[in-house]
Amino acid sequence: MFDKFNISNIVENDGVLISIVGYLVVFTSLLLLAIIITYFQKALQTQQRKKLKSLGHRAADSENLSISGEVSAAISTALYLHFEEKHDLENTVLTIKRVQRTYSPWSSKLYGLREIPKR
Amino acid sequence: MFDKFNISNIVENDGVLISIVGYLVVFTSLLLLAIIITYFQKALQTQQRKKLKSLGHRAADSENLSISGEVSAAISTALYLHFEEKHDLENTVLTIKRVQRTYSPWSSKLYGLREIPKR
Amino acid sequence: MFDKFNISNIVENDGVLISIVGYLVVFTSLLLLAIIITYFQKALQTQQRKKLKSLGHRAADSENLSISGEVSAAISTALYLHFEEKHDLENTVLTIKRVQRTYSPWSSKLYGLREIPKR
Amino acid sequence: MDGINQFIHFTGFANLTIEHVIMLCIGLVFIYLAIKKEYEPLLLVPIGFGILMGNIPFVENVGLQIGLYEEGSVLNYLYFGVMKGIYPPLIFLGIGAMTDFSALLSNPKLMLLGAAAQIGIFLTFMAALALGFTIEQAAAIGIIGGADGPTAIFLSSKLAPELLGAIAIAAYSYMALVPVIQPPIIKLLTSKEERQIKMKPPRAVTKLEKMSFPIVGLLLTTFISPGALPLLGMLFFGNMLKESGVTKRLADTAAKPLIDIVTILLGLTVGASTQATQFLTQESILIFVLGAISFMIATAGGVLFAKFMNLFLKKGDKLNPMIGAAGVSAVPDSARVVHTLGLAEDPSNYLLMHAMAPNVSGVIGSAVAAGILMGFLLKVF
Amino acid sequence: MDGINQFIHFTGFANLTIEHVIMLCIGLVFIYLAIKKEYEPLLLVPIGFGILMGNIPFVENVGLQIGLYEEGSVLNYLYFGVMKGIYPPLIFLGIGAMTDFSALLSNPKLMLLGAAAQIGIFLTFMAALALGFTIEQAAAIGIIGGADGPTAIFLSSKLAPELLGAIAIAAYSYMALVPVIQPPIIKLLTSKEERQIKMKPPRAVTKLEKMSFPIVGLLLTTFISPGALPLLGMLFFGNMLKESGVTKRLADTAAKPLIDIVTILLGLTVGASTQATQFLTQESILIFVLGAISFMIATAGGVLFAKFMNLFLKKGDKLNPMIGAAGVSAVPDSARVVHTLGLAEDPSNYLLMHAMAPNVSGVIGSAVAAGILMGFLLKVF
Amino acid sequence: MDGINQFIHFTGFANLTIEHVIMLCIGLVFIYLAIKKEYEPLLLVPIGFGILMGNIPFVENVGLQIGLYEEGSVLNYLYFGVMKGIYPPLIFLGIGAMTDFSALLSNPKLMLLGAAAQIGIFLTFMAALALGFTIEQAAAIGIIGGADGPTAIFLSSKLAPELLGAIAIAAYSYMALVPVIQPPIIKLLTSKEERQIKMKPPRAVTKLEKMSFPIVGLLLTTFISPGALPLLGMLFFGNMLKESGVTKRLADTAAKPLIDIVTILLGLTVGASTQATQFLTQESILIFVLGAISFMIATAGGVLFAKFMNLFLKKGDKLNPMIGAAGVSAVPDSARVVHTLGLAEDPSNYLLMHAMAPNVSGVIGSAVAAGILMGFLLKVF
Ligand code: NA
Ligand code: NA
Ligand code: NA
Repeated sequence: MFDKFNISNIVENDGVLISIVGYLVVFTSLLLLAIIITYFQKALQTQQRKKLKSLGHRAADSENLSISGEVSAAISTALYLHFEEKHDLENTVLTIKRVQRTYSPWSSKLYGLREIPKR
Repeated sequence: MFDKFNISNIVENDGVLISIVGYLVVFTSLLLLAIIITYFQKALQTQQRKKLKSLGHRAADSENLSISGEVSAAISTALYLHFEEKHDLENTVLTIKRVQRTYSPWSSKLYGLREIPKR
Repeated sequence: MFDKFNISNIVENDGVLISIVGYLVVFTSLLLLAIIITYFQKALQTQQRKKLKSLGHRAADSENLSISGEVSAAISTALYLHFEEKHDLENTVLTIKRVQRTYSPWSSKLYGLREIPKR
Repeated sequence: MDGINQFIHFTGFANLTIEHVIMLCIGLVFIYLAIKKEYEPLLLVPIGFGILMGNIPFVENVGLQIGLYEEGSVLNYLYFGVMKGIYPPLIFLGIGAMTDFSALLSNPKLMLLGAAAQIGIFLTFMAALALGFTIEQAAAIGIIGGADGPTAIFLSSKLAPELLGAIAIAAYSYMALVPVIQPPIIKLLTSKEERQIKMKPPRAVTKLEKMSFPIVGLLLTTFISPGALPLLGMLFFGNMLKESGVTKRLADTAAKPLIDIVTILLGLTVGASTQATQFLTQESILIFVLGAISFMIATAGGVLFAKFMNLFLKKGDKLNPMIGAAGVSAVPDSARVVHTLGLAEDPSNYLLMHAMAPNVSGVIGSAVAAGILMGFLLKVF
Repeated sequence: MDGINQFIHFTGFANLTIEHVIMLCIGLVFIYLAIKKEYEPLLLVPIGFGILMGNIPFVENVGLQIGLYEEGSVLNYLYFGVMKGIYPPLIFLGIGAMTDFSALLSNPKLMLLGAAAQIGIFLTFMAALALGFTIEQAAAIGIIGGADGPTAIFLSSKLAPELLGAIAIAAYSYMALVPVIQPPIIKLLTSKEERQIKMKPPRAVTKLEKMSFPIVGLLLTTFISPGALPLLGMLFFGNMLKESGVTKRLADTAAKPLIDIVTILLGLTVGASTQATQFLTQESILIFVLGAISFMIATAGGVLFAKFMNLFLKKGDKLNPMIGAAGVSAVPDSARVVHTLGLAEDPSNYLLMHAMAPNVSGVIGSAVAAGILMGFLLKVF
Repeated sequence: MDGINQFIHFTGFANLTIEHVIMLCIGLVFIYLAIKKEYEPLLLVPIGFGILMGNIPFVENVGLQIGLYEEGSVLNYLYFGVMKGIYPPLIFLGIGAMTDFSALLSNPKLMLLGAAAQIGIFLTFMAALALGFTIEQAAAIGIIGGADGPTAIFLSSKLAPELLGAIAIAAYSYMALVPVIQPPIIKLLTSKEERQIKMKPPRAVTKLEKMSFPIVGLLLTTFISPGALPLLGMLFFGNMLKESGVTKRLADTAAKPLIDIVTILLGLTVGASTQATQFLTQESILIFVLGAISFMIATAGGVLFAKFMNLFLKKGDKLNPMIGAAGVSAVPDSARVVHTLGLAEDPSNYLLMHAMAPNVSGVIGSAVAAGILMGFLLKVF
């Protein structure tokens, strides 16, 4: 079954070239995406800190803008219990309450079908 | 862009004719629909009043068969609050409770798929 | 309309043959299905009884493995009320509570789309 | 004036015929029965409204693309799923996902009643042959006696598409009228004592049995009748999704939005396929007559076979022969008819759970029958 | 090096033109308006994202099967429902299943306002003719003034598929911009006293009236304008499912998963149909200008007709002429605009329920108009 | 007797071969694994049942219209969405609508791990070439290493439709077997200390970042690899619906009924495409072997790259190299495998949130790779 194995098939078909270009491109796109996201976030945080300052807050440090360790631990615990299938707890901890908007005639949104407008 | 504007294009293509006929027909259909609905309602009310009378009620006047002003005001207020996005109130006021019918095996309604029969 | 009725059409078209074979096959398939199910169930019960015994229960008799008469009566009553549209009771009796699993990001199951794994 | 003339020429008023009026009235009757009598409303409302939509008179084949039979019209596109037999298996998928086969599993011998009632299919098939229908048409007409809408539509689309509208309307009409058709026949064929027979409560069914059933059922029935695969494959697939315990999400979708969407489209287009200019023929009327006979024969077949089985059953195990009538399927109406009749005789006799077993096996039975008829008639070589 | 060259040749960067940039910006603006201003987000988000997807530059017609206009691509398959006019009737089905026609039933004479506002359609139709569009194109452009997206898409797909993208985008853009377009016109045409008129509370509507409406509406409107059957048939069918009281299950599905799925696919593909290489033409710009004019004329037509009706109504029955503006449809935005303007004049004047009547009848009006235009222009003989 | 003979000739028993038996057993194994082990049940149940349905033996091509490969059969119509690559983008739409990209946004550098693991695709591609597959087939086989079912099906449908069944089954099988395949490789390549590394809690992500991500992601990835547009466009579109905050209704529908319906149809028909008469070939077996190798290489690639990154990171910022294994995607199973392994080493080390970042970026990575392969191989000129 593997007797047909012939490395020259790869070269003849540009296999190496395609692979190298392909792998590089995959890397490049995700790298660029990562870089853009990082810069975007920095720009946002700078802006946010300015706002907070102008509102009279003490210079907000990066800690304040992130999830604190405790919160993270709580989430992790919840997830742990979740995956361990402690069902009773699971439903308490992770249930996300969704309030479905009712579509009364007045918000039926023919065509527009739009959600209820703010303002 | 508007330099090609030429009113004779309209006449050549029967544009005026089509427009007049078209507009008249739209009017006619909605007018007829309005008339039919009105007569249908009158017939219904006459019948209803007869029934109420025969059941010994005092001659029901049209007021009794319509939404009263107060109810209407209440609805309007609710809607007003609704659109002003007083969210807390909104959910209280406009939520319509739906009791979803359960599809137990016995009402699974193969093919028929029908809802539970009355009687 | 029925003047064209001609019994010889049936014979010419193998109608009798097809009907007899067809009807027999329908019977056979459902009969075989019934037999297989019956044997499968017997095998299962034998196995189950062995298990129960090995766990120290008194020899479980078939009664114990079936719905008891009382339960059945309760179900029937519920169904009766159900079909009689005693709505208040209906909803109490027959509502099946479904706890919908929430799809949090962590159980979003891209591709896999799988439910939360046990273990 | 020319424009006005042309406009008038195109209106429904200018193209109205007496046939249109008849069909519009039939559509209104369907809607009335659905709302007022609650006969199969989930099907009769779409079909009834479809009949209205299909019988708005218009000038055909001038490119307006309105009618169901005009290529390029919306109704024509939606009808595709009927014509090609795609909708019925999807409906069976949803039905499988909402059906609990416990009743049948707890007392397998009742499945024979579901087989017995299929006699209606074959006798009607022969009657239709005698009346001069082609053999393919006769088979499609016979299947009305299976009392399963999707099966009837599926077989007609394959064997006799020209009769599809009439067969579908007949099948659904009689399924809706089961509470009217069955009781007199049942009473005629049973004694008061028989109707009062109480049956043993069904035993509990384990999860493993319920999980295995769709697999065993699929393999056995489609090995015997491969032509039934599109219908029974989907029915058992839906049931597998329901009973596996790990695919609830998919079963829910199959049993609600999917089947609802297909039901809406199927009902509407089957209704609209009754366009007066093509529908009101002697053939259609014959089909209606044969359909009625078919339902009656099926009912009788089920009841009589139950009485026949009683000859071999010992005292405490005897069947209440009325449950044989549920073997026609028309789920769950005929089971409910039996239940109601049982209560009329003895208010403490709850037959519903027992009647559900022949009821759902009747579905399997007529799908197997459809598969066999296809095997005999779709042969190319 | 060859491989890298080829790869670069295929990237979006290598194929980017200034037209792509313009269209991408328009897509971003749509998304911005949808999220920030909440203008019709359920349509502008899919359309906006569709514009982005449709304007990723690529090498066309080399078999990549990416673009909406390339046969075999996914977008092309999904666009089928737009091109063949299948999605709009399905959206009308859902809309029918969520619309309560009570407001209209309780005061039928307000339906005339919904008719009056359709003047925008016909005046724009003539203007487009004068500007050199073919008569079919002119009709499709005129229907923008109907302020109903599905109706506009449906008519364009039948009469002028080459303009479909531009017409759809124009229609939805202006529907989203109703809160910007209408107020100045309304204020211009009404006096302060008129804007303060309070109207009698609407009377209650019985279940039977609501159930009969879809049937009466279907028969009357499609007898007059059979070409409107695909749209109005589905609208009234959806409403029948809602009001029958026995098909709640089907109505729920039509009003939620079905309409949502169709809305997603329609919005996305209509957006993606604006591929820069085909979209940015002088014609598209003309269509946008005509569309804006059309909306303004329609608004004025509704308001002026309300004032005209007031001449014949006795004192206590006078209409607040602002509700005429709701006759353009663009449901429910224009009704809400009227309501807001009413509150601005008198915080105790709730016009919403009154405005809903012309609002929903405007939908019927423009569908009838579309049917008539099809009747005139789709003639083959 | 003739009729009985013909009937017997048509049964599954008469047409059964050993290949059918093998395939039926494989189907049963899939269902068993799904139910008992809960390996990807939402896919393995439909695929497993599909395998059963596709391997009911019947007489082919006599007009019965049963088999998936027979024109006009229901399975054939439903398979259309697989063959034309329509289902996978719709699944990506639903996935986008249920995916929260926060983990990735809070630590963008982890995206590189999702890129690194794609090495499996390209090495397998070369191996398949060496084994004599055509270049298009080799690319389709390589993509199995992307560990994304829809991507694999999409690329196969475009490049090597003749291998679609085998590739799809292989991809889903190994995705289901991730908890079996990955742990030994991860343990082999990491030291105990490395496996105990704790990572900093991720930082919070703002709504604006989440909203912008689908737009930025779409533009960047599809500008680089336009061939990925059908997949990534839909993925980001779904995510836009979710994160916009104003289209919850549409996101809900995309994430529930729409994706469920497509999953049911895709799983069933992919399973049924393994019809024994066409499936059991040496090629299929080779594909399975290559697929397994591909998964292992991808896992190793991710882990080793994480160790490589650690060389450049300062002490407190070091990665736990196990999360590199999650870069293969197979979301969310491989992330969960990593999490479980982490807990085994240190019960207070919660790696799940960290592993989700490479996990979802692996999805993007393999879609980009698919787009590039299409760009290279679908060239017509
Ligand atoms: Na049946
Ligand atoms: Na309108
Ligand atoms: Na991947």
